[in-house]
Amino acid sequence: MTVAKEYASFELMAAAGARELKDGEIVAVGLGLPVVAAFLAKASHAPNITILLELGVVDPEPLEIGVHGLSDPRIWYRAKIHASFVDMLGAVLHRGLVDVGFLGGLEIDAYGNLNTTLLGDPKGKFRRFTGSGGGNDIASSARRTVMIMRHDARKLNEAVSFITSPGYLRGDGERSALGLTGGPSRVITDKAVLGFDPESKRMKIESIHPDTSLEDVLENMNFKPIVPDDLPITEPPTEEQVRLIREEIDPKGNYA
Amino acid sequence: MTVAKEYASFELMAAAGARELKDGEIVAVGLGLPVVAAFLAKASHAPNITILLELGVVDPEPLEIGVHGLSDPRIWYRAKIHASFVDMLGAVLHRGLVDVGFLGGLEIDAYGNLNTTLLGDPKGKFRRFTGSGGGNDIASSARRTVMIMRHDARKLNEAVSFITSPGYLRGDGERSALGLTGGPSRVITDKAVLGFDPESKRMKIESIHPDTSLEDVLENMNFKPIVPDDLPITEPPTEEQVRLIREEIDPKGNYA
Amino acid sequence: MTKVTTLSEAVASIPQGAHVALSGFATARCAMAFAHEVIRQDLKELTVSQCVGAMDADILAGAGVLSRIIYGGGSRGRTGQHFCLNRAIEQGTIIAEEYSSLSMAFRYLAGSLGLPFIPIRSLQGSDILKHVQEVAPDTTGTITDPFTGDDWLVLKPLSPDVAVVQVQVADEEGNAQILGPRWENEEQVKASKRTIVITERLVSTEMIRREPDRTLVSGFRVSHVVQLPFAAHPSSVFQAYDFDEAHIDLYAKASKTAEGFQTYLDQYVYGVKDHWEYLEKVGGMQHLNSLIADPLLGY
Amino acid sequence: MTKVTTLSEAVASIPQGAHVALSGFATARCAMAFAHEVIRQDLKELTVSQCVGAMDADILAGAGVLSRIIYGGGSRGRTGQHFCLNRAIEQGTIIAEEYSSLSMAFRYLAGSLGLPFIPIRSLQGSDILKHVQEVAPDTTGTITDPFTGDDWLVLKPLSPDVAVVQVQVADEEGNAQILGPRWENEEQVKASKRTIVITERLVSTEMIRREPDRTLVSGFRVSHVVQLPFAAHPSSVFQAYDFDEAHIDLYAKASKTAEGFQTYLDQYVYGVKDHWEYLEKVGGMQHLNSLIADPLLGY
Repeated sequence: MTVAKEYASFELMAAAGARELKDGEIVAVGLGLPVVAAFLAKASHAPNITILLELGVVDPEPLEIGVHGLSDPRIWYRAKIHASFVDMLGAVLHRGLVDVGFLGGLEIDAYGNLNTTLLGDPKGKFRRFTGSGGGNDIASSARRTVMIMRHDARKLNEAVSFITSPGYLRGDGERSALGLTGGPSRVITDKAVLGFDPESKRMKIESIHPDTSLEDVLENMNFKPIVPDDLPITEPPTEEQVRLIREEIDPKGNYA
Repeated sequence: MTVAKEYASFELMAAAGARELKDGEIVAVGLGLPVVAAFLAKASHAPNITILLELGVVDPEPLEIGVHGLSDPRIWYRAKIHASFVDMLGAVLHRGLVDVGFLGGLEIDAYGNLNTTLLGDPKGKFRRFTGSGGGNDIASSARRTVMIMRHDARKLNEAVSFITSPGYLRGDGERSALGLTGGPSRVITDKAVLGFDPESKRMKIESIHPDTSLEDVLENMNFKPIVPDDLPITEPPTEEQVRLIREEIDPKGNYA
Repeated sequence: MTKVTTLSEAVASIPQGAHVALSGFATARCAMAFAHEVIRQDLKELTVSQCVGAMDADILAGAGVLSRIIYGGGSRGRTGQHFCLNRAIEQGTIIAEEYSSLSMAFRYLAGSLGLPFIPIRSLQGSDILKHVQEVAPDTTGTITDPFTGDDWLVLKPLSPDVAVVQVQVADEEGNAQILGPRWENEEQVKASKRTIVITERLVSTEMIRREPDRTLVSGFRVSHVVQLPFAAHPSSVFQAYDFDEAHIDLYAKASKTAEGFQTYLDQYVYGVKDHWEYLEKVGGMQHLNSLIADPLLGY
Repeated sequence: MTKVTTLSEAVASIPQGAHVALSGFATARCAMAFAHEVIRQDLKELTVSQCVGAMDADILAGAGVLSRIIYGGGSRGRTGQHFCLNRAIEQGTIIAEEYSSLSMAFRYLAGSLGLPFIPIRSLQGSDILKHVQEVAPDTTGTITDPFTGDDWLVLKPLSPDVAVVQVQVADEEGNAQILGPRWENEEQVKASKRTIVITERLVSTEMIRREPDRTLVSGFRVSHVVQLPFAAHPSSVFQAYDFDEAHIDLYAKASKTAEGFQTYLDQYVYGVKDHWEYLEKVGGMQHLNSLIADPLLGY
């Protein structure tokens, strides 16, 4: 596979996200970049993943991704199943069959707790955002969770202002004490790929993207992640992956 | 309406059963004669009743009733809905929307408890029959229950050998103490129409059929029902009802 | 027994303060014509519920119709937040009883099956649960599983007074089909005390009997059937018409401020007599014709 | 990724002692070809579950394959009792864990949704409950509703090892459609750890994508897909073929006694190599052709 000569930041993020999915897995996909990453995985190394959209869509083959997220009928095209929330989030996710939950986030903390509900504004008040949708359900019941978000100090905090979707809570087994298995496995930003320390459940850097530096990564986080001694560079997308995103998955450039 | 000059016993029973259904009601119908009675009501005075079959059929318009009970596809013909147990017995019955449950029985007792599971045989052992199916569910959750069965002393006992579907249990509010509303309202046999005393919940005779006598009715019961002073004769089927049964509902005479 | 009536009659059947479940999901199958008529009839203090916030709830929130929304969050997708809803919640003019998609779907499911409570793994450890326990303390509880001894969060069933469901096909009795994904609409209808069906097409009961496995809404649950074309505009109806991107953008821009939204209402809701005038105002037949779905694509 | 295989391979995947959910209802969509092969492969100590007893469970009970049946009762309709099942239960050779149709459907539903327990109004006050508490004391319990203080009976979810579902249409991945009423088949499949699909017709995945709202069985739940015509004979498959009344009568008469049933088995199960020979034995193409369903009637 030839590494792409030029690619956009979101294309690298999508490729890094796609890499998290193993062939044959069942993936619950939230709106935004996770959609691009999941279709990219399916079109390349993981043709047998099952893609679930919470409102009741399984394995669509869209001609274009559309602009209105999961509610855009473009993304329902050529699905194998049109069903319901109860079928997707109940009979697959809550039943324990979802291998990977793939979510976008507004704010995340050192233990992978995700906020998509409330952000403090400069006047000291809170501004509301989308809330959970299926995000909380997916983070609670998927075997593991992968998140994609902007690398921005205001959004990477020691503790989030509102836990919409539970990560490891405050670490120390707090998550599993509640009967929640699974938990966050990766956070993909536009500067790095982050994971979680198996013991402390605290976020740790897995790799940093080309054209950035550890300093840059750390400066744009409001907490200190674990930094391993050996810090690889994130593998860039291949030429073929970039072509797939531009020509087949998002030909109208809605996510560009 | 002209009273029919001649009619079979089951035709009178079907007509008496049909009379129990008010137009607009939702009726859960068990297999056997209740099916004939429900279609008779719909074809005559109650065109807007909704007929539910537990396996997932609403308001069929069969050309013939068929021989295999609810599983015979003849009885699914021209239905408005083909769905499931969960839809019928869950989202309609358990949800509290069924006005009348219409059941056949093997053995019944003085308080309307129904047995379709076990009957003692002459050797002192028990013989198994069909068990519940949806019968227990219907008797537990319908607003009222109408039962149709043979008038036979072995089948009309002070207490049944096995309570498959609860009536008023042993009376005295035992049923409602369990959180069960509704309860049996009528038992239609080939000799009489029986109801239940509002206070004691014990079976009482409502009317006796033409060509039988109170003596005959009582001799063929193994318990003593309440006998009111004023004892009307059961209204026979009309000519039109007999024609409907013979020509439209059961043209092949499967229930004759 | 026909239940076919006008939108105006159907809306008039809803009392002030009722709890209405709406069928929209973001920008799909939103009960827009219904919402407009509710605003024109000046209903107040409604509670609205749906799994994921949609344009039908947003316009009702903006017009001051709602006192409470019971939902799982949501947005218009990439065209932005539900500004009216968020503004009303931030300003405290409506109470947001906010769960997640599955919690809502399970609450409707429990209502639809007559279950007294339903256990769920979601919400635990989250601030969603803390918030719900504050604004609606009677809707969550804890139960010890008698089979394992584990503690489980349980949710109270939801039984709205009326479900309003935008469908593609219905007959005069209210037997209706939903084409495409159905999100929580089936459970909403079955959980509600009655249902108002807004349908793009009215068909004979004979057509319903031809494909009985497609009937998701049973006539016996339905009080009113209203046939109106483009009743979800500017949202989409699968196999009928696409969303109207330009009009959604216009709505998105207008609803960013209370003033802008008021202007939108004056023009497209108060400024028209009924849905037919609305359809003229947004571009009439020539424009609407351009939105009609391709039968292969469904949009 | 094709899962298409032979009946023999599919049956060979089931271990002795497994819990198998069967799709039959009385005389409709019974997994007969599957049951015959199970008997030929000499599986033992199986548990079978279904809402309403069907011919597939009866023949397995008669052949000594079962140690337990979990069901809601049932018969063959007006052609009589399930004689083999009743005989085995009366003689104590199999344990009957007997509920009602809805209790079974709710147990599957709870299994399908990952619910730890499900409340139900049925069974209370009945001897069914007393009997179940004896033979399966760990499947029922009592819970106090935290919202009302009322006591509710709760059932344990059911999660069979394998669901075997007889359908009309499936693709090679196992995405499958069920035409006509579905009784509890959808919940059985979703509650089970995996599913074996027996289909009358094998279609391309392209056909599945044309009507995605008809897909009741998702490929990802399926381990084996077996295409065989008349695999439910002598029971019916809606829109494919009618039940074979004469053969059901023959079965009914034979199964009234253990000896008669053994003769039936020798002739129609042990006496044939596979399903193709069985079809020859029961009358071959000429006879089977007469059972093919009229597309308007569905039978």
